[in-house]
Amino acid sequence: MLEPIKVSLESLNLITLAPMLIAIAGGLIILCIDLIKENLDKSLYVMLTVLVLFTDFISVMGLNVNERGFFDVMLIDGVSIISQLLIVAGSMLFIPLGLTSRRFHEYEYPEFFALFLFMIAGFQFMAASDNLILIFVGIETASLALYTLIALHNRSDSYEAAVKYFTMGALAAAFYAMGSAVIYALTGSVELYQVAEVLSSRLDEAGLMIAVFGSSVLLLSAFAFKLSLFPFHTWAPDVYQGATAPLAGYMSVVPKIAAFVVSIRLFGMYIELGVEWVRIIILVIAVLTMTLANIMALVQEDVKRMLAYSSISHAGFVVAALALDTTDGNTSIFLYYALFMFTNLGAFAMLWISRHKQRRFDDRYDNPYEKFAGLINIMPVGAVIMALFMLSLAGVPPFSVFWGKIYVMQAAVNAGYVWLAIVMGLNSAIAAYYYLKLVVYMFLKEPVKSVDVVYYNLSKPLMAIIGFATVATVTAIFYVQPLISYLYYMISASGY
Amino acid sequence: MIGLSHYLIVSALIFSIGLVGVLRRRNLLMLFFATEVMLNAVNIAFAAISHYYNDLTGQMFAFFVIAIAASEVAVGLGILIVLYKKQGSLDLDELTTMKG
Amino acid sequence: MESLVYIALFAPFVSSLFAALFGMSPRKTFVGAIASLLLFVSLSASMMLAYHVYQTGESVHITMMDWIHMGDLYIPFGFNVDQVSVTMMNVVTLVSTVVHIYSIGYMDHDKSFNRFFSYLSAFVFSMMVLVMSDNFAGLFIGWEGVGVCSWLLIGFWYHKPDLTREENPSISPSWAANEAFIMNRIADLGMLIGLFIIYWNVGSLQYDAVFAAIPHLTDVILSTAAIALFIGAMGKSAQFPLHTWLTDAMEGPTPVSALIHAATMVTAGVFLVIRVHPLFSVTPEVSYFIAALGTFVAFFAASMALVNRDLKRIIAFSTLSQLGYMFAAAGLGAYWIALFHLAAHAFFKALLFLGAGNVMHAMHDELDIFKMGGLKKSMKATYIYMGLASLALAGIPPLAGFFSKDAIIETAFNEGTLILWVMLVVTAGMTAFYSFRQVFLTFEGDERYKEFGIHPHEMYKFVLVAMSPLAILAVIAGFFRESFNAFVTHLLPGYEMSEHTHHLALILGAIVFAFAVGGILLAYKKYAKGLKRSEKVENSFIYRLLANQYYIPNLYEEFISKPYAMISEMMWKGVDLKIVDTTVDGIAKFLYRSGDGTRKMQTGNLSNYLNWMAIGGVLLLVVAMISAMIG
Amino acid sequence: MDNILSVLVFFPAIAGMLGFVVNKDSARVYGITVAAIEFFLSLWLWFAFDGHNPGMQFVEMIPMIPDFGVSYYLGVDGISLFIILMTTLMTLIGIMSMSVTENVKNMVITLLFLEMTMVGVFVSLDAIIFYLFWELSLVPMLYIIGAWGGTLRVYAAIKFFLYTFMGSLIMLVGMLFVAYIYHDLTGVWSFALTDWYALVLPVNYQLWLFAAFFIGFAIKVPMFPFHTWLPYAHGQAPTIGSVILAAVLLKMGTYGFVRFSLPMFPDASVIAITPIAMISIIMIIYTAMVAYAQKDMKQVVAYSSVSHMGIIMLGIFAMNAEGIGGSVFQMLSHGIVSGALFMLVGVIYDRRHTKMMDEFGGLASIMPKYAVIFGIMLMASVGLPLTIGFVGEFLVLIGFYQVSPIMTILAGSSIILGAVYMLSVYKKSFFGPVTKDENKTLKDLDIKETVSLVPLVLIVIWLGVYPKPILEPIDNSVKAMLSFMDEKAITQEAKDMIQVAKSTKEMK
Amino acid sequence: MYEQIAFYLFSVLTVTLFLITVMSKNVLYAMTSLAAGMVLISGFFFILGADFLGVVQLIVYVGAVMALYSFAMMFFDATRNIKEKSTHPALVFGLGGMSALVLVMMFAAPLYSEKIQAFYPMHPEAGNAQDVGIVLFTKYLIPFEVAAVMLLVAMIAGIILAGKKMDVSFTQDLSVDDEIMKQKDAK
Repeated sequence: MLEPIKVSLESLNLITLAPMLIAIAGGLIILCIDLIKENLDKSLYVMLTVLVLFTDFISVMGLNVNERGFFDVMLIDGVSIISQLLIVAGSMLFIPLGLTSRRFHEYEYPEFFALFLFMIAGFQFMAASDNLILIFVGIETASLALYTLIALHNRSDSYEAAVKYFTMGALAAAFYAMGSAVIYALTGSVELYQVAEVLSSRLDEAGLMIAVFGSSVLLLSAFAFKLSLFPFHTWAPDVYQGATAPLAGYMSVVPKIAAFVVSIRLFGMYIELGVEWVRIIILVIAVLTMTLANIMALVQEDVKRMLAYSSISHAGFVVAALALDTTDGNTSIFLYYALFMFTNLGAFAMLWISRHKQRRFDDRYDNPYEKFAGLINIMPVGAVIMALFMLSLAGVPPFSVFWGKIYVMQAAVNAGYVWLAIVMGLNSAIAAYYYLKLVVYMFLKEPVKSVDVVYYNLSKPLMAIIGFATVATVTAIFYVQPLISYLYYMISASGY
Repeated sequence: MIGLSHYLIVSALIFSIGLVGVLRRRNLLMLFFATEVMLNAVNIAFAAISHYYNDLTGQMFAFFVIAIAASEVAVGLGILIVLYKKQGSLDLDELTTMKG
Repeated sequence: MESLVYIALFAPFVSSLFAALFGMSPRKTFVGAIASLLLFVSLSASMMLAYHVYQTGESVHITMMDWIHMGDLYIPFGFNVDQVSVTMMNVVTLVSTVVHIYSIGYMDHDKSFNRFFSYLSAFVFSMMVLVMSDNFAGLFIGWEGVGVCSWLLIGFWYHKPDLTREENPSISPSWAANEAFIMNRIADLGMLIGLFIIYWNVGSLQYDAVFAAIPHLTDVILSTAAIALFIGAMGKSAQFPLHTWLTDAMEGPTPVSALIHAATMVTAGVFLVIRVHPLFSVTPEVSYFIAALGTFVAFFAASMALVNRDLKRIIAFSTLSQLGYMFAAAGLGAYWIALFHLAAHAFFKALLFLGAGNVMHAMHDELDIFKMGGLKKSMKATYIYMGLASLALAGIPPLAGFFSKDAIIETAFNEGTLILWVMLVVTAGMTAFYSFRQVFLTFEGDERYKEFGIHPHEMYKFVLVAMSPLAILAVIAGFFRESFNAFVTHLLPGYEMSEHTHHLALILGAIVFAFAVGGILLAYKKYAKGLKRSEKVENSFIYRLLANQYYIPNLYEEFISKPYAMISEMMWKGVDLKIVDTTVDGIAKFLYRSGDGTRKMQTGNLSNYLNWMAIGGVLLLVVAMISAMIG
Repeated sequence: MDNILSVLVFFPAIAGMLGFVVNKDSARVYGITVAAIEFFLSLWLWFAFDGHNPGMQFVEMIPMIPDFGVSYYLGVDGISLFIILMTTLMTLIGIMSMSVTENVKNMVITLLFLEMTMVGVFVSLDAIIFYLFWELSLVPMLYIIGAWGGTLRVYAAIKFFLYTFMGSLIMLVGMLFVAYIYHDLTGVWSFALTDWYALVLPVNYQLWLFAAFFIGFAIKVPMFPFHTWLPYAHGQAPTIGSVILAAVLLKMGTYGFVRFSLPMFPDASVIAITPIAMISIIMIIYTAMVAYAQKDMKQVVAYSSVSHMGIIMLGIFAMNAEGIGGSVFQMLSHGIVSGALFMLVGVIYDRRHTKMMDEFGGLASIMPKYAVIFGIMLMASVGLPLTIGFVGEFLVLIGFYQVSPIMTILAGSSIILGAVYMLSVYKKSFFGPVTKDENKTLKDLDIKETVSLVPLVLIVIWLGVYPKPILEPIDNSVKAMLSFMDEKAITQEAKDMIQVAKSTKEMK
Repeated sequence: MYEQIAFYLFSVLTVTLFLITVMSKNVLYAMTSLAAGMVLISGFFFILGADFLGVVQLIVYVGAVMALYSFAMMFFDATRNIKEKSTHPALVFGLGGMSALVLVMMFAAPLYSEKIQAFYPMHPEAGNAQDVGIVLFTKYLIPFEVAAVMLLVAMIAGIILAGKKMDVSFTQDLSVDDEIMKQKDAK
């Protein structure tokens, strides 16, 4: 019989759990409400979700930097705080997109919102731990919920998307598990701070390099899938196309932030330990990702698919910053995603309001370029706003993504990777083409069909969201400073 | 004497078998089998390492892997069911409407 | 005195603006009258200035305002009226006044009458700037200004269509105008380079500063500067090989030819050499080259004039030839003689051209002297004028040409350059021949024009009266040689013949005279009785060579214009579109195509996606293994 | 009014924003009024400008992103002042002469935004703000070319955008690298040009950075062989687009060289003299030849722009006050003259809907006023003395002569080749008999066109005769810049090459 | 010795069974061999002293998962032989072989180190179940709870995806919206 373990409640530091608990509790509350009374309107759930997330957000704000909790499983450092803030804020921005004027299948389920909240809790766990087990469970919680959310859209494309995402996710999970096993074999631990310690003492042992590299590669494969890096990106365009626009936009930002946090912890560790090889591999993948995704985006016929490739390319961009493993680099990751979030929110919201239940322009696509032809005449304000988002994505100053872009490039330059900055620059130029293509369609072409309304799905809340995204995109220059200083402070405080 | 490497190599082989399965299966149900095989392979590795290091973490990991595998099955089968209702088939070659 | 300078300078400018006001309205005679009046004002002011300079022996120098000031470069609008410039001013204003009045008659029927006066006065203004400027930049302003006016005036009848070179050797007025402008531009580049050399070695473009600095400069710099400036002069004064534009410039109205392409603008080159004499006098090689080129052009142009049938072109060739004389003199150091010949030539050549204009007017713009003949009946006054001018040109004493030209030939002898002397003498004979060939073919002999149904009539009276000052000057100008010498040698270096030459002066004069008279007699014998054409002669190689101006225009066209157009076309279609642009588009297309290629990896088939993922993972593993094994 | 520059930058933008409310029919008047106010504001700027002070004036500095060194930092000196004036003037004239009939309101709003970005580029003293306006200026131009252009408009617009965008991104990397070095040396982030000027960089760094900036600027200028976007852009753009593009947008490139490349990398600039001069000479001669081969009147003017930009480039790399000052002046002159020429081509295009020269002939007799103005602009374009075109060209050539006489002679061929293609255009379109019946009934310039063109003619002549008020401030600023470069240069060769105002005396 | 025999026996058997799972054309065979392989894997766990894990393996995998699969199989009516297009066998087996090779090489490396101290050492005297229990409910309580949430998610997902409500799709149904409009008008 082992001695019972006595643990004081204070040492558990339960507050570190508060944000996730709030999200989970919120999910449960929604389920309970559904049990009590059926057929409530989606707006109730949307607002409840927003409310829960808001509470979540506040509780994250209340966390102290650099605390560990619950037997050191929870890790609340600067990175985890800012990433949780971003995750929650992103979710808060995307979920009101459910308030469309038309009814879509998934929003009829109260479970949709519960799953959504569970998913956020999963992401938060990913971000707030350096224990590979908790990370794994967090990933899977979030992913399983996300697969379901995609499938709930209930049409053949969304099933297809869900199946593809799910299957590849399962393979990635296997890679992740195998990678963790190798790390465990190497160090006898799955907690990264211990792993780093043991690994640094073992690095000079003969014959181990293969295992060190191997573990990094297996984990990299798993996270490359999550971050949609070449050649693990193949799911992304199909899933984005199959999912609804809000979900696709959401997927392009929030899960990636969570995955980036883990990547910073994991690969940052390798690079910190002096395994330059990992850095090189990541850089190669980054360059391939941004370039190939860009080239493929050039030839797309569908805007959403184009945006999918574009967000793959953006991810490649940011992953390069990850490889730098400098404070600047890590700051730039979050800065980039924070700024990218607003623009992408806007862009996908614009696609969402123009969503019609039938495909009126193309048999395959919901948002072919032709749909937006001559939008300046049909919906001038909408066209201008969409163009702003496109320019922002292309990295035209002073819109939000530009600031992220130059910060990433500056980080690359600071770390001595000028060639990387040049590659990024050239890629941005290539990318400008496909963003411009939409602008050209909207502004310079005549409408293809005389279609009554393109903004079929518009509603006041959506207008508000788009307005918010527009303002945030355009006025980025004014809030970049506090953002940078906050992010930089948080990241340097957590030692990355 | 059976060392850690023996177990790990078995694990590696099974993992690779699972990978082959994932690669060659066109039936989604059978593809899921292959992913189960892969996860099981990892479990062997964890259990073995745990044993040799005399450390429980590996077993913990294995538990969670099992839990995850089980949840994946549930969600996966759920998706397969809606898909099957719609398509009447589980052949992934028919899932090619989105491409390019 | 300053106000006089301004009056002399700006009266033509005002005239030009005034005429321009009516540029698009129908013909208004008062425009011509006022323009002429203003020109006369300018002439009067110039004369008063000349008197002032003559009296005091001092130049009038004014700086009107700053023009360009950048870095160390400082260029003001400064004007300097000294012996040389005042001479030029008088010549220019005098001839232009006459030409203005003449034009009232000549342009009588032209709908663009007002426009013509505007251009013409603008030309005079530019010419005044050219001669009066106290710095090289100001000279260049005038230099380009006269170029533009010349372009405008040659192309005055721009509406005429392009013809082939066989139909009209100058193709069309607009073509000729462009040719003139572009050829001048080629020379202007040389001139600009000259300015640059001077500026970077002296630090200023003011004449006095430059001349003061000359002793401090090396020979190489001086020579290159002199050559560059002379290239500029070659263009404006139509020296070989930039001479073809001058004959083509005869497409312009005849008063223009008289004023610009005989009396004033074309002599700007000579003026430049005289103006910058301190530079040329210290660069003997360049000067000798100038003299040699001048002599060559004198002979070369005269040879082409021998067979030409076009009334104005003959005079143009003769202008060319006389310019050669002037350069010969200037090159040999006899600057004042060159200037003297310049002035004298201006009078009789303008007269000659205006006479030709009368003939044209009478002949309804027919210019072929083979189609004229016997005009003396209907156009007595013109005959006298042209005869006088031709005599002067031929150098028959006591007319102006004799004094000036003879002095040049004598100079050539004096300098010991016998080859030049011989050529000049022979040229003098040729000059006499072709001048009188033209006069006789036009005015004497059978009345060939009748075949073409032309009824010639004499020019308006007032026009003939207006021409009289020129005629008088053509006759008497020679007598002022010595006083002129005394006047200008305040500024220009004096040139005295050596003792030896002085002794031989009479004999030399006699030789020249003999050649001249010989020429006239030959012309009389051949043409005075009427035109006798000889197939044999006309088909001979030399005749055709001369008639086609040594095929030089054709050469230019074949070896410069056409290849240039061809290369341009090639540059555009071959290089710019095919190479440069295709490369740019090629990169874009390559990217797009590779997009089409790479999107194939996105088959839509999950199995393929899984393959990709596995390939990625396994490949990374293999790379990991290899790099771990390598170390 | 210490914040006159901010007013200048944002007035058109705010007006543009308000312009959405203005009724369609009144949009043009609104545009003209706004542009006129803006122009008078810029005149006021000139009036308040102290011509004897070579430094930056009306400086405004508000830190925007202090952690990253980005600040809203504006100022003008003699170099930028007149380019700003030209920008506002050409915008005003452009809007006045605008012949667009469709979507006038959109056009006016677009133009006002474009004006903001253009003025912004020339007043920015912070690299990032400069870059911001630089990139932003592409967007309205893209719209103008793409929406109102000819048949290939979309191709041309995208080509224009992507080409310049690509170049400027490389330039951005260069800027970031400079900022990095600055941070490395001082520990402070700053993108302020005045701070950057103080950096003394090793020569190899200078060379790389020079190359990065070069790509950005060279594409904009456009220098051979990056020029092929220009003929398309001009060929397809509506008149107003071409006017602004030629008059202002191209100047951004050359202005960039003066503002960034020279003072920041004096040694590299000196090393680059020969290659750049060679490219410039190729530009001058080659594009002059290509211009001669064109059939389309507008393409001639477009290629002639490239040729003239070659002259400007040459002057900038003369490294003496004459050359650089001449280049700055030539920027103004080219802006006004080529702008006017494009407007003139637009006049005939509006009437006949073709720009092919063989469609015309004899226009001088049908449209005499038009012919006169065209002739004056043509003469200014070929650099006739007493027109604006001469002063700049003369100064540039005289400046560069000090660097290399041979190259100057080659470059000087522009005065010949320029005359060749320009006169041939004039001859083909204006001279000769009227052959086409359609041309016989063409109307001469109407009031609108006359009112817009005559001021340009007056300026062309005024600045040709009396350029002093403009040359003086330019001269002061350029001299200050040169002496500063001289001080900063590391290598002796560079010090020798950079001539600070005492040039000619030393030669003696 | 006993351990060796067991190890090799289990190894050969699992590998063979999983090969059948992967290669068989018959779903039933594949599933049966998968179940059998999983049982044998629990054998590994027992050899390695992870008794509790072995039990869980048996219960969860062989019990729950396999039952799910068999129900699914019945639902899908997949008892007959499945025709599958084969993806380039060379590629598949090349990749499989390659990964096996690399992983084997990796695991053949001297991963084991005496120096490594167990962070959560086993206590053979107390028994595996107790050991596991203590660690699971202290250190790994949070992951455990999250796993519970995950299972909840899976459950909800399974229920709603397989539920009847999915049979009609609002996503492509225009009439749904008209109803809403009518309701609104009525109000």
